[in-house]
Amino acid sequence: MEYVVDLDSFHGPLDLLLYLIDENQIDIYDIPIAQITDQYMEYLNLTGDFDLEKLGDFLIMASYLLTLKSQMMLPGKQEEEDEESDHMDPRDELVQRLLDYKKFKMAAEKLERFKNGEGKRAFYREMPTKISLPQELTASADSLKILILDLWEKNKQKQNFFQVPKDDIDVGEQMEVILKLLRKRRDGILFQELFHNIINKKELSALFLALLELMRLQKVKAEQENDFGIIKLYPGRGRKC
Amino acid sequence: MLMREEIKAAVEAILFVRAGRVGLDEIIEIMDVPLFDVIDIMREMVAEYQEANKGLLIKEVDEGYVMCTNPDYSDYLVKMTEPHKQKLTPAAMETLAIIAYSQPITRAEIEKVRGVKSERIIANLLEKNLIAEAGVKAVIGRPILYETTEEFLKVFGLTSLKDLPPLEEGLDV
Amino acid sequence: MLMREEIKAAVEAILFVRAGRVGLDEIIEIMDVPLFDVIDIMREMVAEYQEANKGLLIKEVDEGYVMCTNPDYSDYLVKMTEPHKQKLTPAAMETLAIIAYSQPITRAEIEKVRGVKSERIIANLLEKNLIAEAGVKAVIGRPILYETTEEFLKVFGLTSLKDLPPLEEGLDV
Repeated sequence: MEYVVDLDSFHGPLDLLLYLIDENQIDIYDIPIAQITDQYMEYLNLTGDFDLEKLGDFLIMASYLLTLKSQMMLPGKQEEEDEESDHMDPRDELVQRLLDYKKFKMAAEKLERFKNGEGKRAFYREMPTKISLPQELTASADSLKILILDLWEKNKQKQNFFQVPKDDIDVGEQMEVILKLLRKRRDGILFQELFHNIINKKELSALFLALLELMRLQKVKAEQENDFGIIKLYPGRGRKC
Repeated sequence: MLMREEIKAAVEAILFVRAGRVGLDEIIEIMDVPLFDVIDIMREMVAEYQEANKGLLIKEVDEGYVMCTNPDYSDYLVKMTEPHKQKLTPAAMETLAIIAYSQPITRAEIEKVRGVKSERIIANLLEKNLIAEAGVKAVIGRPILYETTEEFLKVFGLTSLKDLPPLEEGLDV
Repeated sequence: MLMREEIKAAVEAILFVRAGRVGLDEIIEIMDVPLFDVIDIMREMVAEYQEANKGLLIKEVDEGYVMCTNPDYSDYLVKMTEPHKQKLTPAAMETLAIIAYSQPITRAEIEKVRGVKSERIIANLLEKNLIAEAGVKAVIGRPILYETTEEFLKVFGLTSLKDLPPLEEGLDV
């Protein structure tokens, strides 16, 4: 392939797949999985510097395609297809996802045109300034008291339980937190400093994993002068982030 | 007691000044007219504007009303204003489209359609006030639901969600 | 060629969206109609609005036009533009309660009591000027401390922090 691959221009793996299908003028209901998988993998291999977190989404799709490919190559599939049974083509799910995705992608393009004033659209009044409507907050001091007492009561009851974080904590996100901090403090930070705001174990482990990953990528350098001494973290010389 | 035409005129002035949604409750409070009368008067007024085929329309939105231009004249307004002050990336547009057509919807559901993590884009749309949280879904984990806002309608020149272009199945790949 | 009524409707839409003066020259350019016609049409339109005694008026100003509200209904508009009472969200109230009773306090400490991330809420309270930064805490990381503001006292109708309802009596409940 002679083109330069820019994975960033695709919004996700489904977008890339749609592109490949379009490029090869393939019938979406009869995708030659082997061919598409090969091309897809080639794209991933050719891609240059790419955001780690985003690449993950593409890799998940890659493994899914490889699974499909191996399923399609299993013997006996051919005969089964002749039977008018409720046999499922292993590609059905992928087709459905592609169709769903395409539907919204086209809607997004239509919306964009609306926004740009192509076709009929309504207009609303321009606000002379954003603060044209004075807003006054209302609240009562008594409610503050009730709230704080409630919270203390809840925390008392909760103390013996583990704290469950509300959201999943993302290693990629934590990596960015660390890099951002190091960009601000180029003369380095203490290892402990990194963890002072942590409120639960899950977050702690995500942050620690993120740190290890950054060290592996040489984006962060850790130095410890003697055994059990303090560990200092510096921005590394790794690839730009 | 106010005359019917006076109430209409006052509401007209109020809608004009607000440049956004005016709640039914606000109209009742400002005008001091019973709810039943207001609903009836507003229904009449919305129809009158529609029929007159003038430059302006009144639309009912979410237990309230908003005044906007008649889409028939959008050609002239495009020449005058810059409607696309809000720059959105294709990925943000895609996410917004999914939310617009499937609201209320959770982050996991959005990510399933897109096939990519969408946390940052959602945070960005929230910040731009194009979407808002709409409670939580009654499933395990109680994930947050998202919906589009009035600002969304304004940016895209829609008078209501019913104006969204119909979704087409993407058959012709 | 555009019909007279169409031109009027389009001008109406233009005046509405602009929320300010629209020059005669602009109208001519946007609508592509001769000056003489525009002047004539606008004169008619100004008169029609006047006679209809509706909520809106069109005024000629300085070789241009503005759309404004009919002064007859200014009483209602005064009522409407009175400060819009806005309530704080439950999450913001909760966070504010913690800060009010434990100030100065760091974000990590607030999050420990609430059990959830509170970054966005704190940013929001800062923006509303209900809390302010109050230096940093002398611990590792030197986290920012927060305290309530004068504005907080005003909103909650307190003359000083000493007026906060005492917590002791509440503990018996």
